[in-house]
Amino acid sequence: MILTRYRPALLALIGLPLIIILYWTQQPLILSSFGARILANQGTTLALAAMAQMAVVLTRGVDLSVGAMVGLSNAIAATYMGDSLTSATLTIIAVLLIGTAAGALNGVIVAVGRIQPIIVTLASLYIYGGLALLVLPEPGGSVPDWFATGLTDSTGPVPNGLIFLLAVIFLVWLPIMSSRLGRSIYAVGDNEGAAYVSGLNVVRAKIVAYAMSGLLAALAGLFLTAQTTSGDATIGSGYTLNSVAAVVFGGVPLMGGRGVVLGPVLAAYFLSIIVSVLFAAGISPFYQSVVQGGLLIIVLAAGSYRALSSPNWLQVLRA
Amino acid sequence: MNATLQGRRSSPALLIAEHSVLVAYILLLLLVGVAIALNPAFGSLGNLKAQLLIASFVGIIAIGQTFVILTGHIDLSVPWNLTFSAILAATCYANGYGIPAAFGLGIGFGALVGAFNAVGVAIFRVHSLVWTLATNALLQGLALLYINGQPPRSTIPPFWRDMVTGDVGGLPMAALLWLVLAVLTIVVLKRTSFGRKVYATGTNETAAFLSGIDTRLVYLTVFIISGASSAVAGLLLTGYASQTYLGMGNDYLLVPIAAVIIGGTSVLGGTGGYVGSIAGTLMVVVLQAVLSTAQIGQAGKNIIFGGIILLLVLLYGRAARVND
Amino acid sequence: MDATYAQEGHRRPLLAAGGIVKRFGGTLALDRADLACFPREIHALHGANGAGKSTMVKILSGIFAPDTGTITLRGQPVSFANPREAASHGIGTVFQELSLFAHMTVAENVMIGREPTGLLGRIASGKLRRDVQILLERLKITHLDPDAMVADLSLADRQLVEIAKALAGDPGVLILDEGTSALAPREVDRLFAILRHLRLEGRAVIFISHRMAEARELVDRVTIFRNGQSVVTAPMQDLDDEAIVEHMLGRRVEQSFERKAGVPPSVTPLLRARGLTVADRIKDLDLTLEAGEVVGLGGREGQGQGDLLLALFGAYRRLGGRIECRGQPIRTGTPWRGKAAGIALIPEDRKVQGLLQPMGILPNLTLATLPRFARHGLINRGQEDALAGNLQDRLAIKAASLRLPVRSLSGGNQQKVVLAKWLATGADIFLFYDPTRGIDVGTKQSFYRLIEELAATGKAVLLYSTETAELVGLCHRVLVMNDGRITAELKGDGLSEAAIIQAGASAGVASPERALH
Amino acid sequence: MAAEACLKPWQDGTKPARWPTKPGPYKIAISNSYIGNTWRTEMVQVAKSYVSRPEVAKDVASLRVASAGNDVAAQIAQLNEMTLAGVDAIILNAASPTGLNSAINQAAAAGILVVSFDNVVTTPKAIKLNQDQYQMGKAWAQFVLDQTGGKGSVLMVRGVAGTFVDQERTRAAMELFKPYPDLKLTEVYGEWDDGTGQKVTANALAAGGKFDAVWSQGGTTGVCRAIQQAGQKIPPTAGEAENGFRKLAYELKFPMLSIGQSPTLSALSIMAAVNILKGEPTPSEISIPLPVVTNETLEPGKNFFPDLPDSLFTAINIGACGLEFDVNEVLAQKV
Repeated sequence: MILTRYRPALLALIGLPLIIILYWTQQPLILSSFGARILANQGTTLALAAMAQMAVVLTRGVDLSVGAMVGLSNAIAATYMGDSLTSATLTIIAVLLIGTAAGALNGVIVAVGRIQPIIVTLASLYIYGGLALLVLPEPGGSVPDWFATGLTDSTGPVPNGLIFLLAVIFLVWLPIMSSRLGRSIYAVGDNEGAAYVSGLNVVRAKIVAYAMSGLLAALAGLFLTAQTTSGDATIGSGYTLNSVAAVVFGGVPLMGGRGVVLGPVLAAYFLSIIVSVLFAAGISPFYQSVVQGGLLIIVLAAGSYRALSSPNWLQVLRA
Repeated sequence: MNATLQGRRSSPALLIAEHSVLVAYILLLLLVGVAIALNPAFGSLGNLKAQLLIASFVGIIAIGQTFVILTGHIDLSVPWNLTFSAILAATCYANGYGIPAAFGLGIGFGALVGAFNAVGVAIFRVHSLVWTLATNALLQGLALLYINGQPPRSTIPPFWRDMVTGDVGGLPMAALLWLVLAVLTIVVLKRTSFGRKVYATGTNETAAFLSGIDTRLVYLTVFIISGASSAVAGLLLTGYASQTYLGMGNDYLLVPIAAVIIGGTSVLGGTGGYVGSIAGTLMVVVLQAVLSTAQIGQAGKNIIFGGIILLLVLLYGRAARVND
Repeated sequence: MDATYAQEGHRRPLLAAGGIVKRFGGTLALDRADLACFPREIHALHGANGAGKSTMVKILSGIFAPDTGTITLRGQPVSFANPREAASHGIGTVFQELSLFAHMTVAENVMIGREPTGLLGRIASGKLRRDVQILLERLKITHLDPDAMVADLSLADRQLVEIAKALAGDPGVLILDEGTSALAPREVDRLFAILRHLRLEGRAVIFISHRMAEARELVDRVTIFRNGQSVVTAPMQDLDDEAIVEHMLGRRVEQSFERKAGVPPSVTPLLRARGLTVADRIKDLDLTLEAGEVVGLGGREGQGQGDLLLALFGAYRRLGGRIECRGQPIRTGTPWRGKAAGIALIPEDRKVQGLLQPMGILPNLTLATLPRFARHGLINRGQEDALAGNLQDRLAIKAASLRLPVRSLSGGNQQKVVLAKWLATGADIFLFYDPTRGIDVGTKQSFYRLIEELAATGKAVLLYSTETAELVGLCHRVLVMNDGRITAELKGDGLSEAAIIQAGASAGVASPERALH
Repeated sequence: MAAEACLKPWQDGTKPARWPTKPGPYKIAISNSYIGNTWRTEMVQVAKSYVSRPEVAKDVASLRVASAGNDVAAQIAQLNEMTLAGVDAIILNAASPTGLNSAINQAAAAGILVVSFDNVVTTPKAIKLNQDQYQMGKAWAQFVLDQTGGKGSVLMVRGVAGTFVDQERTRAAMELFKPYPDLKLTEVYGEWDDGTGQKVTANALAAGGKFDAVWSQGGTTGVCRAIQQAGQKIPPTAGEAENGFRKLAYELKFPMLSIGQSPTLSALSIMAAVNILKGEPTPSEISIPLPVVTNETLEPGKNFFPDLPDSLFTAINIGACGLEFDVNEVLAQKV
């Protein structure tokens, strides 16, 4: 049963080590402490964004505003953190609250307003993106050194980025997802009607999922801020669709109700590392999109062995 | 079962739901009214024609998206499919192919991309949201390689430029083409057995399949239509801008999708139609036009654009029921 | 009859609904309906499809709010804003449409929303598992693995999970809305034992089943709904089956089957399958169907009967063996090839597999015959309307307008739409996958007539049914399947319910896990 | 090479670059943020073309190019990766002016020279090489003032909101326009893109009627075409160095000023990097002269190319630097 649940994540589970080995053959130093830090920092933001996306996908929704929320958090954090411990702490708290509230707002509109998630979050993509520009009209701002190094440096051989990610998984994701509330999020995505007649609070489950998405996007924004030590309102735009790609690649179906967080997290690192491997292998940037897109196509096609192997059409249609 | 679960809807919501297309057109008129009130010049014939011209690009892409979305899918490969098809056609023309051959190749390429998307969706059963996204990335790379890092050829047949922007009977040619394609689309969707199959597939693929409909063929066709309509839009844009250039499709990813959804087509598939998409297209284009010249910062424009889309779907998109 | 029942007069109802009115748009689903059940009572609710039974169940479970009327619990008026509140008042429901989560385990499904939690609200999964294990043992459902995914279970097992889930809430009132339709007789017996036990504990059970016979010995009292009204409430022994049907339908129905003479085998049967092999579901199976013949498939659930129907129709690809129609080999592997060969499938789950629920009745009726009235792809609406109207008359589909969504029809009428769709194709081989499940007596009868008519007009019918009586009554021959093979053929005098059950059981092979993945 | 006339200090008092000298030839890497538009592809091709010159090739052992897909985190990783790979210099076109600073500082600490150009970064550890965006915006604005006399209606086509370049150019223009209350300004965002420029200009024309001058940061070809399509005469236009814009100006003879952000900045950055590594005096912040073209200096085959695509950025030759590229040779570079 455990295996059944983790099987969809298998692709990412195998893919990530493979690509790291490939990287290593091109650049042996990648397995040094410094190299580990590069690897960790490179994918952590996308990993968090992918978790944000996954929270919503579990309810059979999709969140197109993830990137905008990452950008908004980055803009707010870099603008208001300042140098003092107090201002930085207050800003971090504010960013997390704003992210959660922004996500929850999406959730309220989706759950109470009964509007398709894709259009709600498309609209809020513009709104949150606009707010980010309002906060920070041009790139700039700064963060305290301790904040930047604290999140992106290494503790011994272990990259802090990885510790941060694991902390988020173990202190935020897993506790919520292994509570009744988390069960109800999965249940709503699995079969919303059944969830309702089983006495689950469907509206609350959805709002919590979207709020979680906002919180995780804010955490992604904070990590990105530490990494870039500055703010840029438009910085998040790439994370929306990449987070969807990571989620699917990580074995979480867009039909919702299934999936383990490990998959999207590993997939996020995989997708982030490809770019570096291309450089290390000396591949011209003109080929970059071909390789990235092509690889994604191959991986997606390879992951569909079930659709191709089942003799029962009804199962194929369900896959 | 969920259908009955939603039994507590108030009746005004139901009323709006059943007439969502009508509501969309009423809102469109309201929007145009507001635009004219804000700036009387907006109502000038010249401007309305200019807006219609711009709307025809979005509207033609929305044809493909309407088909695809009606089957419950989405096509995110539009931007680079559009760009690549246009570049291909322009290059062929520059290399001495005749206009029919060059344009045919461009549209054929777009259709081929559509077919590739359909393979992923229908055979490999990958969700279109990611498969077409990957296609888009692949096309971007292939486009760069195809032009070998050079600016793409911009030898555009002058007649084409004049035709796209020129008038026939007071209407821009491009808008006329849109009108023809729109009528064709509406007829295909509402009156043909293929249209029926599109709705059936989008409503319940299993039931359609077990009724003897080859749903793979339906997907193939709708994605080919989407690919071809991206290419047609690309060719029109080429005439409009008198050139092809990288990134000419950047604006045409989310806006046509928004147009289709605002027009009342459900992203879950099976309900809606192109009559609504036309209203949606015009609404989005008018909205963008009003905002682009409004003397407020980009931040404000984004917020207002998002807010109005939200308002529109809150008004009548909410009746969309959760279906099993 | 249970002794406890006699005390009824001294107590007030445990759960009572009085004067319930519920309107959906233009239709009146419930019209001042009453239903009351007492502690220590098993109360049957009968009614034809569309009589309002399910609406009443949904009102008692908090899914719908009644327009008017009162619900009282132990004499206190209550109102449920949602199923959560109903559950918290001790009302547990087994729904007709299962309310399960396919991608969760049995244990997770059973305890959904009431999982035992530990530190910081974390679900104690070990305890969850154990609790469910204990519950399943108490219910004597020992063959279910609490860790199995519900998606992998047979329909019968899912119903058992659904029942366990309702019981996990320790309800004072248990409502079963068609909760036994897929269960084998042995499982039904086990369920009845559980219900009797609940009765002993002082609880109430409201029981809806179209299988009247099976419920007779269990039930204390019965309420009958007709057209949204409660027409009679009486002790069970006061009403015989005929009287119940009469109340349900407001008229008498003729009962029911006559013995069929066999159809002699011919040189070129309508359908012949040789060495049919499908993955691990069907193993080297031979089969013939003659024109005018009704052949039944029997045996325990999940022995490949459904897969056989799907494979013949084309819902399986990569088949082994060959299939001939009228002596000509046909290409199989997709439904459109099956359709082209004149094969029709009335699928198991009409809601999901048979019908486009939100779409109109008309497009549903004509979905499989579009090319016939589409010239160059353009649909001729006149011809389409004519065909649909014709079908509606022929099958007596009750609908105010064919433009209405098909989901507005009652279950039986929906099933008729599925059949009509295939009749229109002119198919001559009809495969029925448990067609009368969840259908009321009246509609069942008309379905039997339809099947007999099909045979009389020279069509061949292959029928899989979980109701053994149906097989005996309708079929010329019954093939009993075990583990993907036909292990017995019963016909003539050898055909009886007992023989079918015996043939199914005597194969002795344990049913293999039904693995969908 | 006239390095001194070319690699000018940004302003008086700009410090010279101090960097330990190294013997050549040098391993150089270009870290680019995005490759999906014409300017970027040209920029990469110019760099390759430049290092293939014999006099440059002897100093450059290798040139590797990477692109980060507009993702700051990816570009940080790319810089780190280049640091690991042990190149001698990184030529950087940044996805964010501030976001890469810590990675650059690390590279510098590891002894790698970073020269940032075009979208320059803010850290003092990197050498900065650019054209002065403020001056560019100012020159365009001055042209508009000269042409209109400080009265009338002006269309301002801005770039991508939220970027440093857009802010600088606009700031300069606004400062210049401020004393002229009779100038009626209409701002639109053209995203430095011909199609968007054309669309928003069409909208602006509908809303504002007629313009007496245009101040355009980019997408100028599209801006001119929109005016043309509205049936109006193209007013005096200050714009970028797109080939299409110059072709139109040459053909229609409307007053114009064309200043382009030069794709050659990549080659000049390599030049600066080699100079610094060799120990030749070079400023730490380098201002590249603006390649200005007016109606008088417009010359087919020299600063615009009637036979080449409209979207070509023509400003590849910077006279002061003595760098002359054959545009066809640049374009023929293998990708």
